[in-house]
Amino acid sequence: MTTVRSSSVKPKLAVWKFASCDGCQLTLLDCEDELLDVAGQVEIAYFLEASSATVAGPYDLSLVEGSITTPHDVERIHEVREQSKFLVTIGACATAGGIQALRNFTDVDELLSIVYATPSFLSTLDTSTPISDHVTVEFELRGCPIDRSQLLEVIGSFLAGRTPNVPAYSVCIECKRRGTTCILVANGTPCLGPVTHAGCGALCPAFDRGCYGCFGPMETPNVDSLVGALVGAGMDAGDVERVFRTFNAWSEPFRGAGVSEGDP
Amino acid sequence: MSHKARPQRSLTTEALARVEGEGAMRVEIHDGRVERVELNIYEPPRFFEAFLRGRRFSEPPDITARICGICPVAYQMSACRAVEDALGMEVSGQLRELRRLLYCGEWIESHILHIHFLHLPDFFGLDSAIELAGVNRPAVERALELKKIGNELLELIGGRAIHPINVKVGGFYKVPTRRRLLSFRPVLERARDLAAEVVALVSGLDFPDLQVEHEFVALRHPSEYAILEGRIVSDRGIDITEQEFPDHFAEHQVEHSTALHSRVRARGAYMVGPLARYSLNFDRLTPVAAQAAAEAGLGPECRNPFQSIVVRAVETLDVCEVALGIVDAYDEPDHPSVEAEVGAGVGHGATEAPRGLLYHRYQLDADGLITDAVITPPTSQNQAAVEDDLVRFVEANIAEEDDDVLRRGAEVVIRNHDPCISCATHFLDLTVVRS
Amino acid sequence: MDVVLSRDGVADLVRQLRADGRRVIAPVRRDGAIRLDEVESLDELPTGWTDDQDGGSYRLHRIERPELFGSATPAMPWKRWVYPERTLLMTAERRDDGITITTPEPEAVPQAFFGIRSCDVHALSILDQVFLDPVDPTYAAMRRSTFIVAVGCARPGGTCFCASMGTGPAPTAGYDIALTEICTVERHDFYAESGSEQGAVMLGRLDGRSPTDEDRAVVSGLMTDAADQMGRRLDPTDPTAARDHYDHPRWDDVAARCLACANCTMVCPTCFCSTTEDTSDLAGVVSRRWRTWDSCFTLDFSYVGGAPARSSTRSRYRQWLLHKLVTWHDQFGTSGCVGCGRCITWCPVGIDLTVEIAAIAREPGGST
Amino acid sequence: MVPIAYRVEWRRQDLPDTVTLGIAPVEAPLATPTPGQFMMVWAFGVGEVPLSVSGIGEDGRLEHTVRNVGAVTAALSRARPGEIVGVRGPYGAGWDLDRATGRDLLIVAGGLGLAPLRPAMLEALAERHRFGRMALLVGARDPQSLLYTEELEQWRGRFDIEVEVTVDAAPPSWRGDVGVVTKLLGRAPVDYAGATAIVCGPEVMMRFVAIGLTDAGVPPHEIWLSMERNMRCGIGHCGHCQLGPEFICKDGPVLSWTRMEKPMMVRER
Ligand SMILES: Cc1cc2nc3c(=O)[nH]c(=O)nc-3n(C[C@H](O)[C@H](O)[C@H](O)COP(=O)(O)OP(=O)(O)OC[C@H]3O[C@@H](n4cnc5c(N)ncnc54)[C@H](O)[C@@H]3O)c2cc1C
Ligand code: SF4
Ligand code: SF4
Ligand code: SF4
Repeated sequence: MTTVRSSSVKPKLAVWKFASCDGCQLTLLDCEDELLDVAGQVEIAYFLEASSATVAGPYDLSLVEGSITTPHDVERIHEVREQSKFLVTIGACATAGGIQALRNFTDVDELLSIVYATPSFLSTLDTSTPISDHVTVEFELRGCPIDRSQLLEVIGSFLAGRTPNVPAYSVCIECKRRGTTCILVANGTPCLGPVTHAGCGALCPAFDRGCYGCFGPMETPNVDSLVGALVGAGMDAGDVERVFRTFNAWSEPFRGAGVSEGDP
Repeated sequence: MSHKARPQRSLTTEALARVEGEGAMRVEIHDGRVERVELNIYEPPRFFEAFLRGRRFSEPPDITARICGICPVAYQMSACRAVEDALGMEVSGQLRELRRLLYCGEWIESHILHIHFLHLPDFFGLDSAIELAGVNRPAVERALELKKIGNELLELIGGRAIHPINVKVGGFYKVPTRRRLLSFRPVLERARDLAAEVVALVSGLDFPDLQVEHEFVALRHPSEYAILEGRIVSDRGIDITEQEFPDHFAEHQVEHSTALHSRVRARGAYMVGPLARYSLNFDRLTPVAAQAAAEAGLGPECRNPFQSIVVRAVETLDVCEVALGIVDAYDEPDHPSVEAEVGAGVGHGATEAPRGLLYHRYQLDADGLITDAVITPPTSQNQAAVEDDLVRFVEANIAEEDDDVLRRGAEVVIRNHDPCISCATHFLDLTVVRS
Repeated sequence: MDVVLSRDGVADLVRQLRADGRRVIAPVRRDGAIRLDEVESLDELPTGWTDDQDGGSYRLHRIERPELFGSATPAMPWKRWVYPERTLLMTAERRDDGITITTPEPEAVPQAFFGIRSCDVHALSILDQVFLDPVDPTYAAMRRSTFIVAVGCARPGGTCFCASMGTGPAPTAGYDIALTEICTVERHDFYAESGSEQGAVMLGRLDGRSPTDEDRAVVSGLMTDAADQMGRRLDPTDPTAARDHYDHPRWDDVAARCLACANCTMVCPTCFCSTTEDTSDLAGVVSRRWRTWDSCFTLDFSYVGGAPARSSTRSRYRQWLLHKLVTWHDQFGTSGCVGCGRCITWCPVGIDLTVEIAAIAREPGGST
Repeated sequence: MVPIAYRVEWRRQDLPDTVTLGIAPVEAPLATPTPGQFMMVWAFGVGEVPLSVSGIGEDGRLEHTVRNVGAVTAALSRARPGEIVGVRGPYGAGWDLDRATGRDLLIVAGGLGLAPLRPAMLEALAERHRFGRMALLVGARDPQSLLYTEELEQWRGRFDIEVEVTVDAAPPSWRGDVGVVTKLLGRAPVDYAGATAIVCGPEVMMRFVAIGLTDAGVPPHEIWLSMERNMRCGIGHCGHCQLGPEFICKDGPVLSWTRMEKPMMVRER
């Protein structure tokens, strides 16, 4: 990435929203200690959650939250792409389709009829898909929600022209750096840490809870092998399928995870 | 969009800023009368209620948190309480207190965000808190500090501020030590002082004269300013248990929005949120908050939506007080959670999200799998009331020729309500058509 | 200097170490495991607990006698107190006239490793070879300020194999004081030996009695028994035999099970690999450089010329195992493995290096 | 592990993606590197990378030829005269020219591999009498990606060294050789059994060159390769650069084919 900082013009930042819970954009507002600094270093040109004022594109850095679920979204994401020099997707919705991608496993008409009396009023696609399925993406930041320091690292590294320090290895590495005792080994608590992308700082195990995969798959996930250990820890086939089918359900190999014939 | 001297005027806002989530509004004016107002929520449907079918009873707290990143704890709490109701579990004592404490964190964070980032800039005719920092930096710095404390409280109990990981049906995965909570006391004291300053700041604002007549609905608890539980009451005589909610309230779909609208079966539009909560529970405020409300010029009832900013500030102060009380009385429970006994059942749970009443209902089968789920968020409950307010606002300002002025005003009306669009589970652009 | 100390005597040792201004790191029972933490008194040690360790499994249970050191190796190794998981290397600040670079003074809180097993003491001497030539200032400072109270292992764990690695169970070098706990129906005391000048001085400050021949016999009996009770064994000829078996089919077999989660490298007391990270403030005025623990199981580790040199899990597991057991000898003249068994216990799927190296050494398919 | 400040004195754009920087110490210089050694070069706020020394000047001055392949090399490539970069080193074992004294000297470069060979080349030419016959064989992708073209011309003009250049692909106007550098091996007018070869280039190229040289009769212990691996520290602490038993940073980067043959013949070592 090339640095965009120059002495006179501040780079323009835009924040876009598609189907999502708003939590990832809120993460930016949650950077209480740094928010005014961020505003000092970049021009917040488009960020509806924070400001009614908007500045026309092109934008140097676009943060995109949310997944593509409507025909209108498909058009809009291409417009966003055209106006953005550097596009970063933020969160599980934008990088993996989010929880709403559970629709991809079922019949959308049925879902509509469960929730709405007159589904025909609504315009929606059969699938919820990540941004990278539609346009080129410069960087994907994972998590449901994203981690505050990682977001700052992405913005900071963009300004510095550095590759962000956002490693793609397992949650286990962070878990051990944090000094947490492995709860899968010491307690038999099912944990997705070994196949999950680092970034949260191994939060759940530090709270005596198995990781539930909210950062999605790590760089080389061996889901089949972990499933054996999960079954050993007492999960049944239904549990295994459900635990992988949450916020990153549509990303491979979580998508196909399950207990196969040969498993114990 | 805006033309001079035309028989028909149309006013559109493409996307409504500074509400969490996005939506659009359409107003039609014919012969100087407001014919129609539609709050068009175009948040794409995310089908939570459908996805919940077939999931285990333990999953709603994590899954429904993802409905709204602004008030995930509210979703987690309503979900937990509904499932626990279905399974006949009781979560009491210190575990209940810890839940309230966690909820206090979310109220502080969410209220301060709403007051300073979304609402306050309107009073100064500004576009954002960042701009506000230009004219009143101390106020924004104070807000950031207070908001951060809210987030820290969320992290302390919940593990993280957005989508906390430490909440489960039955309680928590891990509870903090007494030492750890007490070490947070000075921070909460600081929050209380800051919250008092916020009350002072917002009570000095100029409020346009507007009184709403909607039926107010909120939770009410025998001894607390209800957050986590209580009976569902209204100023027109509703006084029911959570379990009776479906008998009295109904959601229905409107063509212009992906958010379902909720109405009182007997009457129609009603209102939840700070104004309703405050007016129904004024007598339950902590003495410090009650005093501050009085000094801020609020009576026991508040029906001016602009003044909701003051109510939020008072509520923020109140939860700081409540949190201090919880911390002082904290005793580490022996078990971080109550064990669930799986079985079939139907359960209801209602709690007070920062934006108002949030109701969940789950039906479980014998294996503890969900067969049906219903979620009624505050936004869908207020939708009809917001539209009513908009009609009245536009009617009162019909002489205003400048569409931009009108548009800004209408947006303010909407922000008074703080409709959290993304949380309209099932779900803004302003168009004014004049003729 | 050899003395026999009572439990109170050992409690006094903790007190004396603390009186000297040392933080005392010792095994404690927390989160369902015996792990390491700073303690204020001997009472915080896990009296009457032991562990059942096996591939991918660790459980604690009570034992009848009030043993202080009744468990085997603690969950995480001691390395973080000499080689912290994250270290600030430097801070750089951009000024009008250029860039100023400052290095933090290495932190060297005087400390004591209390109750460190022989395998872990050996692991420290292996880290010394890595970090003292050339010198890593942080490591050197922390290591120098560490007082070692080693403990002879009377109850080896289910995954231990120090006996076959020649690193235990009795401490032989590298300690200031070595204790052996004698806990029977009749007696509960500790045989203490000094291994250095400062160790002898310390023992002199404690209230102990001179050991008898019987005491000596009991201690040597305990250690012989322990050596026989090792849960695992690694045949010393296996690593040599496996040396050139790069294409053994067993690598594929283990790769199918290996999660590449890196737990083994994180819990290994000798794994020393690290990476560096540069961070900067938003204004681009201050930049910091950090060193953090890394693992050869990550893809970034071997990134060169546009791709990881070791992209398959097979090649990464092979790198780890062959480095640990084979090429370490070429580099440092010793094995990189001390037989503590942590990588076996703490591997979520229980991959056992003693089994893997045996298969690669002996099963057909090894020749290339 | 802490760099000291060097100021960029000059910058030369060699190729579209490659520049050479001339840098000088702001205060006391680091030890003078020997040909083949490398430095860890740091760009403020971006990171640090190993770079071979491509020129050794007076008063601690250094030259580095940098190809822009990622964040740090991009930042360094952008550095203008006057800017500060951080440097530490020198590290590793360089070319052992003393060993080659009295022998024929064969220098084989592929692409950017010419950079670390340049100081060796200059030293050998400066003390030309120490060596027997000398040949420089250079391979590049195409004529446009040849490094140090002016110097190549100069060297080509000398009678005491044979310079051969080949490119993988060439326009019709190209008058030189076309094909991989191994093609040139047999043509170099040296006594292979009595020659020392120093080689740098992409790993595959070095493997084929080493095999070709062995076939031509150069003893394996007289074939020297400059290896490249990921490096975070340069002093054998970070572990990243290991290739078999070698720490490329301290045992290398220059290593003999005797030591490299085995590891280089195994995939993903
Ligand atoms: C001993 C040695 C001498 C070298 N000499 C030179 C030289 O004279 N000129 C020159 O241009 N390059 C040289 N390199 C390669 C140079 O170090 C890498 O290109 C550089 O590290 C890439 O870093 P980056 O931040 O620019 O790119 P990154 O964004 O980190 O990555 C870009 C690419 O470079 C590779 N890379 C990343 N880190 C390293 C690393 N530490 N070592 C090797 N490759 C890496 C990756 O495979 C990646 O594809 C040398 C490498 C070594 C080991
Ligand atoms: S607790 Fe989970 S994340 Fe931590 S080491 Fe164990 S398996 Fe990995
Ligand atoms: S441990 Fe797993 S589930 Fe928990 S926050 Fe981290 S990535 Fe998400
Ligand atoms: S390789 Fe395994 S057994 Fe050997 S020292 Fe490391 S963790 Fe212990």
